[in-house]
Amino acid sequence: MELCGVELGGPVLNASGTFDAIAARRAFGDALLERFPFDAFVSKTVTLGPRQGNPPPRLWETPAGMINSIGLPNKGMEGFLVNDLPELARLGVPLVVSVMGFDHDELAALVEGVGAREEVAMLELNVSCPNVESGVLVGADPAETAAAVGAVRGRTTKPLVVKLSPSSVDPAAVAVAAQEAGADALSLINTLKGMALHPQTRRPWLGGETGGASGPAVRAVALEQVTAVAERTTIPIVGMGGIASGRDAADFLAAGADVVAVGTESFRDPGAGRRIAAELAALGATGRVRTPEAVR
Amino acid sequence: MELCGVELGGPVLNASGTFDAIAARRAFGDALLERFPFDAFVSKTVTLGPRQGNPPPRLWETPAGMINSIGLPNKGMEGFLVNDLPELARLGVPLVVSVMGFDHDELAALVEGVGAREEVAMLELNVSCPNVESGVLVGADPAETAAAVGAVRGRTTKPLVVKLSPSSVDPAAVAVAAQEAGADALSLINTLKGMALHPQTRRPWLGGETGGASGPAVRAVALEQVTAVAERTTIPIVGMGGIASGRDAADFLAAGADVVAVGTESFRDPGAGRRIAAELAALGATGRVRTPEAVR
Amino acid sequence: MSVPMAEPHRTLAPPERRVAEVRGARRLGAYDLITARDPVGPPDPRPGQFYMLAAGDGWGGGTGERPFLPRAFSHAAARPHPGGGAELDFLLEDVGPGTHRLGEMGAGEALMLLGPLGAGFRPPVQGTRPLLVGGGVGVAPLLCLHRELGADDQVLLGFRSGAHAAAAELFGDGARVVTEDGSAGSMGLVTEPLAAELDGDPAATVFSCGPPAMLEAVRALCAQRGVECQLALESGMACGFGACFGCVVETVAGYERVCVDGPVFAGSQLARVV
Amino acid sequence: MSVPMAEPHRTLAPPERRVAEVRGARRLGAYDLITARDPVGPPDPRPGQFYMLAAGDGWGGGTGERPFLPRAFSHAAARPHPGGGAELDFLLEDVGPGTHRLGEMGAGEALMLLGPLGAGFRPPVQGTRPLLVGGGVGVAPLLCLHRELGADDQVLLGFRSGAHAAAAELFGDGARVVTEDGSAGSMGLVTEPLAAELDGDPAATVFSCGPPAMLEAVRALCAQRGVECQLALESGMACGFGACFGCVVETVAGYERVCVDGPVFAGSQLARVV
Ligand SMILES: Cc1cc2nc3c(=O)[nH]c(=O)nc-3n(C[C@H](O)[C@H](O)[C@H](O)COP(=O)(O)OP(=O)(O)OC[C@H]3O[C@@H](n4cnc5c(N)ncnc54)[C@H](O)[C@@H]3O)c2cc1C
Ligand SMILES: Cc1cc2nc3c(=O)[nH]c(=O)nc-3n(C[C@H](O)[C@H](O)[C@H](O)COP(=O)(O)OP(=O)(O)OC[C@H]3O[C@@H](n4cnc5c(N)ncnc54)[C@H](O)[C@@H]3O)c2cc1C
Ligand SMILES: Cc1cc2nc3c(=O)[nH]c(=O)nc-3n(C[C@H](O)[C@H](O)[C@H](O)COP(=O)(O)O)c2cc1C
Ligand SMILES: Cc1cc2nc3c(=O)[nH]c(=O)nc-3n(C[C@H](O)[C@H](O)[C@H](O)COP(=O)(O)O)c2cc1C
Ligand code: FES
Ligand code: FES
Repeated sequence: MELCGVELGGPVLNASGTFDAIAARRAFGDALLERFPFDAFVSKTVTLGPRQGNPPPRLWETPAGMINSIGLPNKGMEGFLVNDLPELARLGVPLVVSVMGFDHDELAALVEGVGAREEVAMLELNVSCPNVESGVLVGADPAETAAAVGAVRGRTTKPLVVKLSPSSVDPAAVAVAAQEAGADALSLINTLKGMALHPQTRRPWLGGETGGASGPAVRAVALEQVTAVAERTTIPIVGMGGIASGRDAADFLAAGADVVAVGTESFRDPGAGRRIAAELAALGATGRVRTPEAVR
Repeated sequence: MELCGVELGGPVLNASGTFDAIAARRAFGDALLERFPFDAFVSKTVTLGPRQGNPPPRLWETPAGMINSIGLPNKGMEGFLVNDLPELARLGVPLVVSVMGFDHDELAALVEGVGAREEVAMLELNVSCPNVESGVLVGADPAETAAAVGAVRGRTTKPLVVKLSPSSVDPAAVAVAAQEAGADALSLINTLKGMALHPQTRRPWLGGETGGASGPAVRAVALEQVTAVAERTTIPIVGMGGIASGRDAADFLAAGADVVAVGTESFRDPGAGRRIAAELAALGATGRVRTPEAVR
Repeated sequence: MSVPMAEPHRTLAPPERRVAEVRGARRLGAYDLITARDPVGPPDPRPGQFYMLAAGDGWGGGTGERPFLPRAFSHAAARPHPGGGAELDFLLEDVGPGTHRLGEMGAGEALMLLGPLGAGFRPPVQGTRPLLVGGGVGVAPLLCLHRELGADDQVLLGFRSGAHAAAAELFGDGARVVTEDGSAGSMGLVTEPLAAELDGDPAATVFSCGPPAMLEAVRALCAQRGVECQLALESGMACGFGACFGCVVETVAGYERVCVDGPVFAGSQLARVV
Repeated sequence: MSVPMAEPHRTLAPPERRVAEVRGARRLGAYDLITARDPVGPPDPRPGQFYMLAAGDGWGGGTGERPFLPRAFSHAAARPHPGGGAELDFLLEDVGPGTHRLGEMGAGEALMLLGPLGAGFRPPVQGTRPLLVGGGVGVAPLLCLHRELGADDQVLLGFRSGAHAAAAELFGDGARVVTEDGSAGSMGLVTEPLAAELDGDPAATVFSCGPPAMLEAVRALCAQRGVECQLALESGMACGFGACFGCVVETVAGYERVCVDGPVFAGSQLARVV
C-alpha cells in the first residue's frame, strides 16, 4: 500500500511524540529493528530552535487515558538533522518528520530544511500552536491553517500532512481549508485540552498547568472528527486517538481513515503497533489509500 | 448556601437530562424524597413543541464513559408545565428548568412561559444547538450566544444559567459573552461530540449517528474548561463533567465552580449525588458561591 | 410529590446502589447461576422485574476497557432472608464483558446491586390459563413466575442446544423443551408447540421472554388468535430507573422506556418486536 | 541504525510487553514481596534497572478508575530460570492504586511485564569500597547489587519503623539498620552512619536509592567530601523506554529522562534531588 505515493508495508504508524526510536533502540537493541512496530516512523515535533519542554510533573493518569504537558522538548532543527535523522534513516521504514513553527518564517525554514533531506519521506505540520500575533490557535481556524499551509507549500515537493487540532468548532472546515491550501494528507486528532489538580494542594498538577488528553478516553471524540473530516475532504487521512486494538483501528479505517497511528497505547506496550496490525489483519481489514487529488 | 439568590441545602445538583425524578419516584417510592440525592433539581431540557427523540440505539459504552444520542425527547413546554412541573414542585428542592429553542422566538416563549411559573427557581438555557439559519452551533460562538441570551433576558426576572457547549475553540470567550448579555450563572460542560461504530457492520451504532460523550473520560477536559471560564468571568459556575466522587467535586470547586452537577455517575448509582456530597463534606470542601454582579 | 398510582406488579427499590455478597455460583449447562444476598432490598420483587448488577472489583479497566455501566438481569428466584433483605438467583449467559465478569464471580465477592426495577408480569386474564414461553436465558424471569403461579401453568421452553436446555431442569418436570438442534427435547422452535397449544385451546394468557425474533413470533401468533400476551423485553440500558432515556423501544404510543414502562409490555402495545 | 555504544550497565529488553506469571507472594513487614516468572526476558538484568508492571486483570476500571498505565519497579533479585527467562523478585510498598493491586496478586495470576529498562549501577571507582545506602522500599535495587558485589560492600539501611525494617532481613546479617522511631536498629536517619563512615574513610563509592529527601542528603554529603555517588531516582512514568518524555528530572545538563538516561545518575549530574 502507499500513502501520498510513499510505499508502506502496512497501515499502522506511530503518533508523533509517542515513540522515540533512538531511545527505544538503547533499551531494546537490534530486536527493535527486527520487530519494528510501525510501518512508517513519525518523529516527535521538531521546532526551529531547541526547546527544553515544560517543567515536571509532565504526566497525569486519567480514567482510561492520560494528560501530558511535555511541551515539545527537542534539539531544534539543526540538532535533529545532524544527530537524529541519520539514526532514524536506518530504521528501514519511511520517515515522517513533524514540524511546528511559531510564525510562517519559522515554519518555512523548517519545511525547507527538513524537506531537503533525502531521508525524509513526508512532513507533518503540527498546527496546534497559537499564532504569536493574533493569539488564535492556528489549527482551530480555517483561515489561519490555510495561511500556514500556503506559506510553506512551495518550500518542498514532499508530501505535506497537516495535523489538525481537535479544539475547533468544525474540524472539517479546517480540513477543507488545509486541503485547498495544498495539504497532501490530514492527520487527526491531536490531544484534547485537559487539566488535573494536585490531590493535596489542588493547584494545577502539571508543570505546564494544562495539558493534552489522550488514550482510549478520547477515542469516541476522535472517531467522530475523522468521520466528519473524511466526509468533506478527498486527500488521505491518518486517523488516531485512543487506538488500542485492531478493532479500534478497523473503526477508524471504516470511518474514512486511510492509515492509523498509535500513540498512548505504545506507552503501555512498545509492541502495540505490531499487535494492532496483526489484529487488524485478522479482522480482514486493510488500510484504504485514496490517491491525493494532485501529487506534487 | 445560595446560588444566584436561591437557597440551596448543599452544592450538589444533577446534570440536566440525567435524572428523571418522576420516573425515579415510580421505582423508588417515597424513599426517593426522603433521601433525595440533589440539592436542586434540574429538569431534562424542555423544547417548545414535544419531541420523540432519536431512534434507538441511543447508548454506547466507552472506556470510562458513554455516548448518548437521546435527542431531547420531551413533552414540550405545555406538557411539561401541565403534567410534570406540579410533580417536581413536590421534591422539596429548588427547581431549575432547562430549555432549548431553535430560534430566538421559541427561546423567548419558553423563557417567558416557564419563568412565569412560581414553582421554577431558575432557568437554564441549553445553547448546544445549531442556529437554524446560519447552521452555526450557538453555544460555540460568542456572538450567537450573546444574541440568544439578549433575546430572552427581558422575558423573566428569574436567574438565567447559560449551559455552555464544550465544542468551542475558546469556551471562556463564549462565557464572557453570555455574562455580558445578562446571564446570571454559567454551567459546563455539556457532552463532547463523539461517535461509535457497530462492531459487525461498522456503520454508525447510534440512531442519531453521532452522540455526546460523558462520564469520567471527559473529566480532565471539563476541569480545564471550568478553570478557563472561572478566570474570565465573575458570575457563579455550575461545574460538571465526569464527577464521580467527592474528590472530583472538590477539584471542580477548586477550579472555580460554585456548585457541581452529577450526570453519568447517577446512572451507575441513583444515590451518587448524596454519596458525593458526603465525601465532599468529609474532605472539608464546601461550595463557594460568588454573588452575581447584578441580581435581577 | 403525589402518591403514584398503586402498581402491584412493581415492588419498590431502595434509591441507591448497595453491596450484595455473592453466596454461590455454579455452572448450569451453557449458563452461570449465581446467588447473591441482597442485604436491604425487598424480599418480594415481582417476576419480570430486574436488577442492575456490576462486580465490585474488576469491572472494566485494563485492556478489556469495558464494562463501565451496570448490566440488567431479571432475578430467576427470590427468597426472603431471615436476617433481612433477600437471597436472589440470577441466570447469566456470557455474551460480552459484563456477563463474562459476573459469570466468573465466586462466593464472598462484592456485587453492586440496584433494584428491583421496572414493572413485572401482571396476573393472567381472568378465566385463562397461563402459558409461559421462554427462549434461552430468557427463561430466567419465567422461573419465578412459574413458582408463583403454582402448578396451574404450562411451560414451553426453547433452547439452541442441549447445553442450553440444562436450564430447563430449574422448572422441574412440568416444562416442555424444544431445541433447535434436537439435542434435548423435541427438535424445532418453541413457537411450534405454542401454536399447537393455542389452536387447541385459545383461553390462555401468554407470558414470554427470550430473543427478539422469538418474542416477535410469539406476539404475532397471539395477535392473530386474539390471545393476550405479556412480553418481557430487553434493551441496552445505562441506568435502569428511567433517568437516561436510553433504553427506549418503539410502541404504538411512541418510544417508551423499557426500564420504567417495561420491561414487561402487553403484545398489543407493540407493532413489532425488533 | 548504528550500533549504540556498548552499555555494560544496561541489559537489553525484548521490545514488547509480555505475560509473566506470579509464582509467589508474601508479606514482608510493611511490604509485599512478589516473585514472577519472566518467560523470555534476559536472565541478567543489571542492579538498578527496572521493569514496568501491570496486573493482567483488574488493572483500573470500576469505581477506582486508575491505574491505566503500568508502574515502574526495580527488581530486588533476578535468577536465571532453567526453562529460559528469569525469575524476578519485586519489593512493593502500597502507596496507591497500582502498588495496591500488584501487592494483592497471588500465585498463578498474570503479570504484564516489560524490561529490564534503564541504566543500572556502574562499578565502583577503582580503589574505593562500595557503600550501599538504602531508604524504605528503595532498598530493593540495592539487594541485587549487594549480592553481586559479594562481601566487599557495606550496607546502611534506613526505615520509618520496625515494620518497614523487616526488609533488612533480605540482606542477611551484614546490614546496619536505623529507624526513625528507633523500633529497630538504632534511632535516626541513615545519613548519620553514612557521614560517620565517610569521615572515617572517604575512599568509597556510594550507591543509593530511597526517598528524594534522603537522596538529596546523600548527594550533598558525598559532594562535600568529594565522594562519588550513584543515585537511583524515581519519577512518574508513562512508558519506561524513553517514548513519552514524561519522566524528566532536572540535571546540570538540562532535563533528562529518568527511564533511559537513568534511573541511576551520578551525584555530580544533579544540582539537587527534588
Ligand atoms: C430487563 C432485562 C433483563 C435481563 N435479564 C437477563 C438475565 O436474566 N440473564 C442474562 O444473561 N441476561 C439478561 N439480560 C441481558 C443482559 O443485560 C445483557 O446480556 C448484558 O447487558 C450484556 O452485557 P455484556 O457486557 O455481557 O455484553 P455487551 O457487549 O455489553 O452486550 C452485547 C450487546 O451490546 C452491543 N455492544 C457491543 N459493544 C457495545 C458498547 N460499547 N456499547 C453498547 N453496546 C455494545 C453488542 O453489539 C451486543 O448487542 C437482561 C436485559 C434486560 C434489559
Ligand atoms: C525506576 C523506578 C523504580 C521503582 N522501584 C520501586 C520498587 O522497587 N518498589 C516500589 O514499591 N516502588 C518502586 N518505584 C515506585 C513505584 O513506581 C510507585 O510507587 C508507583 O508507580 C506508584 O503507583 P500507585 O498507583 O501505587 O500510586 P500513585 O497514586 O500512582 O502514585 C503516587 C504518586 O502519584 C501521584 N498521583 C496521584 N494521582 C495521580 C494521577 N492521576 N496521575 C499521576 N500521578 C498521580 C501522587 O500524588 C503520588 O505522588 C519505582 C519507581 C521508579 C521510577
Ligand atoms: C506524551 C505525548 C506527547 C505527544 N507529543 C506530540 C508531538 O510532539 N507532536 C504532535 O503532533 N503530537 C503529539 N502528541 C499527540 C499524539 O501524536 C496523538 O495525536 C494523540 O496522543 C492522540 O493519540 P493517542 O490517543 O493514540 O495517544 C503527543 C501525545 C502524547 C501522549
Ligand atoms: C443520557 C444523557 C442525557 C443528557 N441530556 C441532556 C439534556 O437534556 N440537556 C442538557 O443540557 N444536557 C444533557 N446532558 C448533558 C449532561 O447534563 C452533562 O452536561 C454531561 O453529561 C456531562 O456530565 P457527566 O459527565 O457527569 O455526565 C445529557 C447527558 C447524558 C449522558
Ligand atoms: S436505562 Fe436509563 S432510562 Fe431506561
Ligand atoms: S517514562 Fe516515558 S520517557 Fe521516561
